[in-house]
Amino acid sequence: GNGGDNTSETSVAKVEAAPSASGRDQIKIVGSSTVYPFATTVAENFGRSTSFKTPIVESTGSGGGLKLFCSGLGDNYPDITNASRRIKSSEVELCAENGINDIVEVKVGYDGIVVANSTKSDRMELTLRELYLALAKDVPDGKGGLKPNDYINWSDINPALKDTKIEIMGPPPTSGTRDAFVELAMEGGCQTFDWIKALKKTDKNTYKAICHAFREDDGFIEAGENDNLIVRKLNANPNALGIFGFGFLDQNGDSVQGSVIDDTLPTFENISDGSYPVSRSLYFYVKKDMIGTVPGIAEYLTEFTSVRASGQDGYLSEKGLIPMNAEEHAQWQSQVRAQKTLSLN
Amino acid sequence: MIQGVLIACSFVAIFTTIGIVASLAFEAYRFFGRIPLTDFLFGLEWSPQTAMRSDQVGASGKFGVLPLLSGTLLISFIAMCVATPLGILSAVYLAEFARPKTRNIIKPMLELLAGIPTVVYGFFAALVVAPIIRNMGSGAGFQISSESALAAGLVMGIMLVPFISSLSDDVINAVPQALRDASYGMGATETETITKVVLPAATPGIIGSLLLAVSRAIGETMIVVMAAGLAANLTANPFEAVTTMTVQIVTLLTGDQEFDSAKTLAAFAIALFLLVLTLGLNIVALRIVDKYKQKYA
Amino acid sequence: MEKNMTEEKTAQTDASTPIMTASGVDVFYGKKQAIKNVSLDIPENQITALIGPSGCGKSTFLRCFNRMNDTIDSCRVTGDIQFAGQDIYSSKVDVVALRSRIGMVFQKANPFPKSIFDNVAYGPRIHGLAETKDHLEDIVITSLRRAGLYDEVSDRLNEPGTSLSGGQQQRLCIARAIAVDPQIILMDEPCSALDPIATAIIENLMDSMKEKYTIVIVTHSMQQAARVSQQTAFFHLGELVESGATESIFTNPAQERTQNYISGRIG
Amino acid sequence: MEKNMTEEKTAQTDASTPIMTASGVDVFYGKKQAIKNVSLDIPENQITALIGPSGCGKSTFLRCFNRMNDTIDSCRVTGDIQFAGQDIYSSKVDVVALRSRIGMVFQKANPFPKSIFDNVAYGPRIHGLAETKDHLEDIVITSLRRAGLYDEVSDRLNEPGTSLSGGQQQRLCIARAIAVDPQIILMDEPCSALDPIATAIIENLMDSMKEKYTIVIVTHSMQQAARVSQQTAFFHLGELVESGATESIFTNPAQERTQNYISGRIG
Amino acid sequence: MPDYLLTTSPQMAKRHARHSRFQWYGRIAIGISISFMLLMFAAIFARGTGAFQKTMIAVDVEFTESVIDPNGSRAEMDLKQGNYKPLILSGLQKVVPGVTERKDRNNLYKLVSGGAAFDLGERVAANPDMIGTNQRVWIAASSEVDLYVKGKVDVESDEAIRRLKDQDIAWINMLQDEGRVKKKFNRVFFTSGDSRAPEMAGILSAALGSFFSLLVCFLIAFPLGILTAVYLEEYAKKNRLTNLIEVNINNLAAVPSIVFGLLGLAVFLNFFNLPRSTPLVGGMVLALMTLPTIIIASRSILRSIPQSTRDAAMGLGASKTQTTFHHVVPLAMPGMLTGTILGMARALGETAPLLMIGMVAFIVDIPKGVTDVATSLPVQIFLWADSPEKGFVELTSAAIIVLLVFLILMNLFAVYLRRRLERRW
Ligand SMILES: Nc1ncnc2c1ncn2[C@@H]1O[C@H](COP(=O)(O)OP(=O)(O)OP(=O)(O)O)[C@@H](O)[C@H]1O
Ligand SMILES: Nc1ncnc2c1ncn2[C@@H]1O[C@H](COP(=O)(O)OP(=O)(O)OP(=O)(O)O)[C@@H](O)[C@H]1O
Ligand SMILES: [Mg+2]
Ligand SMILES: [Mg+2]
Ligand SMILES: O=P([O-])([O-])[O-]
Repeated sequence: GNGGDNTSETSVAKVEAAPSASGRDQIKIVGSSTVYPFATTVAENFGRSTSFKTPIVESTGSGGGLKLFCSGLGDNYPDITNASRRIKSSEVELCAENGINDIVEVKVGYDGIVVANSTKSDRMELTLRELYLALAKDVPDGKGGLKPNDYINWSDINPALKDTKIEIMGPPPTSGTRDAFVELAMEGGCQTFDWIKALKKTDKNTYKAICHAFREDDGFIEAGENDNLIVRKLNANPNALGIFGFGFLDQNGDSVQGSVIDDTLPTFENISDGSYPVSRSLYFYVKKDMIGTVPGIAEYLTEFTSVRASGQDGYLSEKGLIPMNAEEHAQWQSQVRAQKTLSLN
Repeated sequence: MIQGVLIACSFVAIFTTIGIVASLAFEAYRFFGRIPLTDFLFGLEWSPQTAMRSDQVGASGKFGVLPLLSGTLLISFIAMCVATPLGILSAVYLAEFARPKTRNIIKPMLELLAGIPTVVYGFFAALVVAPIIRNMGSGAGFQISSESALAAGLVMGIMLVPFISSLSDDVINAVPQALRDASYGMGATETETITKVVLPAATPGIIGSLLLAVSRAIGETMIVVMAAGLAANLTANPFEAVTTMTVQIVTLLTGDQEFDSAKTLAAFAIALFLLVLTLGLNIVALRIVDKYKQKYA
Repeated sequence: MEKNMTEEKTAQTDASTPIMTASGVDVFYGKKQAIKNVSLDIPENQITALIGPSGCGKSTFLRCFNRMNDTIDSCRVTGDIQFAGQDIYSSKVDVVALRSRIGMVFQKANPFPKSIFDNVAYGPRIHGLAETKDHLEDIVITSLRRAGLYDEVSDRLNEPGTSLSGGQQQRLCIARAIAVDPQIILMDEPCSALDPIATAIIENLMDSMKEKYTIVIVTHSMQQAARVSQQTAFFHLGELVESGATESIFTNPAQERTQNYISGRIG
Repeated sequence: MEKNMTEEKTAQTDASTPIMTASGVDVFYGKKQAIKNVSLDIPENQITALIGPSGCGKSTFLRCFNRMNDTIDSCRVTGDIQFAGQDIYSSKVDVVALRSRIGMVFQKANPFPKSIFDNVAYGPRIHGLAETKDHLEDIVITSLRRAGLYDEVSDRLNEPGTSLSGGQQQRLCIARAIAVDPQIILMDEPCSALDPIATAIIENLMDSMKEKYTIVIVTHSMQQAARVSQQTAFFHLGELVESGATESIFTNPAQERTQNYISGRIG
Repeated sequence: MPDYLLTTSPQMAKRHARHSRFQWYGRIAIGISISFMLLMFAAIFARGTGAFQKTMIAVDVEFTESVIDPNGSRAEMDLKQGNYKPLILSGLQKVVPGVTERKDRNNLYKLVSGGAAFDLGERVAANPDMIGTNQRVWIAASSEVDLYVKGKVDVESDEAIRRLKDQDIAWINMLQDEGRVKKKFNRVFFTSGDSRAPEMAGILSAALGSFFSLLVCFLIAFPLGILTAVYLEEYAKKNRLTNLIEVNINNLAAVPSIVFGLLGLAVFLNFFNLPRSTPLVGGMVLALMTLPTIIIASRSILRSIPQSTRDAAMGLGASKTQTTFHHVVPLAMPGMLTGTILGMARALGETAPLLMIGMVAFIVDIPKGVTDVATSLPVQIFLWADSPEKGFVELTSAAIIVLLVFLILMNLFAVYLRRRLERRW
């Protein structure tokens, strides 16, 4: 079981049970739901074209995945975790505490976070500020203070917007998408208020509390680590908006559409060239110690970083991944081949 | 010797119960170490997604079970509104009116209905019933969320029909023939016999079977996971989306399972609550049915 | 016990005109024939006893008279049973109405799980016999009185009928049957579950009831048949072996089988 | 039917030595006492009939003799029952061995759903009575012959026992009981589910069996008791009212209750 | 004839009318339930039967050695991993001329399944003589093409929101005109595991997962269940302990199934450290869940065995154990099996507890034993039902059909056993 053992404090003591003579011959992958479709596709191809077993991929969210990943070394813990944001230093510390010192970082490509709704209703055109006002727990009251978010309808924020209820489905805190969205979109909107922006330097904690907290009424619904579910629920409820990665939008272009944010549509091109404001990088992390213990990890890395997978016209781009340019791709490929370990600077 | 083996076997049932209670209680205990019991039982808000890391701002972590309970009860109520009349009338028809031939066709069909996995009901609810209801609603000028309690409740109601009908069928059959004979002997029509003699005599048993059905509705998972929503609304409006206890257990525990956060432990607390609720209902129901059976033993 | 009957040895007693006549009745349960070509007249205001060994078809035959056999799916009745000049098995006859004219009392007392009052009021209510509440109360009280039960229960009409003793329950069932004002009352071993004292009470009650009603009773006790009935019919293996005045059947049976039964050699 | 007994009016018949003696037997079902202080001797190679109204405790008493009551949880037996000089309720007695000495035949024929052969062979098999296959076959055939069934079934020993007629099934059960070579055979209303012809066959069979076995029979038919038994014991409400030679009990009972029962006034 | 006896009397007419009205309520109630079921079946069949066929495209492929096996090793792995994409693409380009732009080439290649190249690799590895030849091979079309060919794409809708663009449709039509598109039996659906691509996904690994889970469930629940039933019915004296066991069993039967999942998670996975996501744990959880059902059914069967059978054996001097195991249990066996099969049928459809013990992962490989990671049929249905790709709707329905067929077979088997049992008595 990979759940109960990591009951906090005691887990440190369990490390020595580590790599051992591995009984496991199947790679275990957890982590980001955004990276999940790409990881499963690579896993499937990897399983089909090699004699190794197909890796098991579970979608737990980036944060949840990293937590599991860093809980220990050995058969009972995942070998690889996907993340839709970069690993945090706090997580690297947790890993180190549990004896995981050598982590190989692999960059997968780029992704934009979209705010989408059903094609059955009109495409929304929003600014980061409007998004922030729709989602935040407390909003500026216009008098230099804060008030609890009382915007019910979109038109309450901006009369030009439609007159329907604000209903946004998004990922929970275990999600990298959530972290990235907070940093890019929420902070972006938040900083359009000068006095809040000023707080960033003077009172970082207050600044965070203002910019990072989501409302907790039914304006924002945490949908669990399941982007498919959000897409399906958007189909069911044309008034709702959903927050998820571009890959899912790309796959479901016939049923959902991405909103225009700050006058930019979330398209392949706009995300590649960085003009879409809410875009980030996707990664996965590998335990170096497990390479060679669990058969196939090195080969899986090779497959993932190959041009035919994550390259410019690789099969992952069909799944909605926004690939790195050839130069960056080649650089990551050689870095991974050398099993260069991560060091956050 | 053999008896020893047999006793050991029958103890598995007890161990299972102990296992269930202990595992739920243990994790729930840890949960209540973080969240006061009163906050859980009487809290009006449910927003369990707390921050994972210190450098993160998550939800404030409100663990009030009432919105989940109200959602569960709302859906169960809708289901029972569908299932009770359908189930009892079906049972009466099968027990009293249907010719053996008809009975031999209908009974297996109802049994089939009972044998359909709930994941199939859930799929049907989400794919077919919910859109129909939403369309009908917007046709009539209503705002119906497509994850309205209505769709899940309706489908769950149908699922419960064979359950109620077969239990009620037993109960109605247990009413002694002598009472029917007495009524027919007085010149009562079949309907008069049923409504004035058989059903009143069977009432306690039928109530018992309805309670059993309620307990099943409350514990039903797949239909609501697939067709009900995630929004923890404290509402009695069947057109709104609600969430249920079982949905939240699944949402909290699939995929990510970090056992040291209140969020994960909350699932066990909900499950304990659910267990107490369904067992309570079940015990009351079995008492009623037992008493009823004794009456006509 | 008064016995007013002719001294004939023939099959039919004709002390009074028959209120019901069965001729050539056959009853089948599925393929199995339970009653074979039975003809019998039921004289008005008398008690007719049906006797015979277990399984000979007494109950089955009795239940033909108010078509209670209709409630058994596999049961099929042929032949002719006349009541008030009408074949009761004709499609024109309403079973429900028929049964209100021909009441029935069963072996095991079967009061409804309702109050004593509601038990007796059940029939009048469904048949709409009482216009007012007072009228209904009247009917209930008269019926209980006729069944010899009123004095014992007058102060607890609202208690459940099932709380009474066995003999009282059986009288309650008789009162319930009387309440719809029937002409004939069929009784299927009404005393077999009762103790001797309760039995005696009911036997006396029957005796007094025959002034107003015609009674047909099935009994497994020859002694009871001898005590209460004026006419007796002896059944064996689904056949009516012999019928006639009770006294003559028991003292001077025409058939050897009857003799054997009475003397305990068969059954 | 030969009847060889003394002409005593006292409680015990002593034509032959008793093979079993019950003294001061009480039986309780939970708190309810079903048998009250009953003492009775069972004479060897005779037929003893237990009679009495339904529920008086005949079966309960009969089942004390081979401790079949042990199978009922709530049942508790006190008092003394001697068989072959040994209290059968002593803890030293092996119930299994006891039952192989004291066989039992029940009211409803209860053949196992196995072949006729296996039905009869079951007892010898579990008790290890036959060394070889031939020996087993021998036992089966002798038993069937003694039960007067062999001629009717010799060509279909492999057919299921349940395919026989009621009377044949009952004889099969007798053969099965005989096969373990018991000394006493207890029969609980063995004919009550049979037609008169099958009854007659079994009654004759019992008569011939008493040469070799001691038989105790419960019957609800006084006529049957009179026909087959040499000793009769009359039970009422759990008490042994009277016991003695069959002839004297039926012609000249000592107790009024017996008289009332025989003449049909009670029961 | 007094007229009150006649059916025509007005008061009687009213009462009879009430009666027939009441009868109609019953018929309507049954009608509603059953028509709902039929509607459900119809909806699922209408959506699902399509999945039993899938669209194939005929492509003329040059099996060029230099592309497939540049080192000429003919090693199986090399052949499997060869780069077949350009071969398929150039085959397609021969039919659809004028596709030269890189973007167009990519779009053209998207007509065939992403798995087609692997499929070819397997074919070549199995038959290396193909190398160097030019052959017409049928390869799987992509899910979008499949849906289009099956008429499930609304070509009237706005091109922008369609996954299949007008150009793609023109290409498919060209292929169709040449007779290069046909539907054939979807073997993959029955012979492979899950896949990200609807056209490559199958139910075999889920079905085997279900099979292994049920096997474990049966091996645990059947003996435990019937022995418990035998103990309670045949041996146990009425006392506090047996009473407790009884109450326990009756209540366990009413515990929501998801709670059993939590039990499995907390006890089997976290406490005993049994392998996560495996049929072993799934089967154990299902066994605990079905146990009460089996016990209750078996007890009622044992109760229905006539006491006379026990009396007969006891009367012959058979011991309790001999009586029970020679006579009672064999007689009850068909009935107990019936109860067990019905319990197992319920277990087969059970989803929620399996979600709790991790049998929800993405699993492609076919499990070979009870300790291999697996899902189960209903969980696969749940996973596919949650997948937004249109192609999975069809697959979900088809998987439901398969599941229902299994369930009906199990129920029929139980009915058959029950019939045999009835004949006996
Ligand atoms: N519902 C039924 N279905 C089939 N056969 C039946 C049914 N009721 C009675 N019989 C059979 O019809 C025959 C006559 O039964 P009936 O009940 O009329 O006998 P009875 O004389 O009243 O006997 P008893 O004194 O035991 O009440 C019997 O052989 C009985 O088995
Ligand atoms: N298993 C039991 N548990 C409780 N009470 C019982 C049990 N068996 C019999 N009795 C009661 O014990 C008394 C004697 O019963 P028993 O069966 O011995 O009577 P019987 O004379 O054989 O009657 P019948 O002629 O009806 O067979 C009855 O009052 C009966 O209700
Ligand atoms: Mg009768
Ligand atoms: Mg008895
Ligand atoms: O599942 P995430 O990609 O949002 O971490």
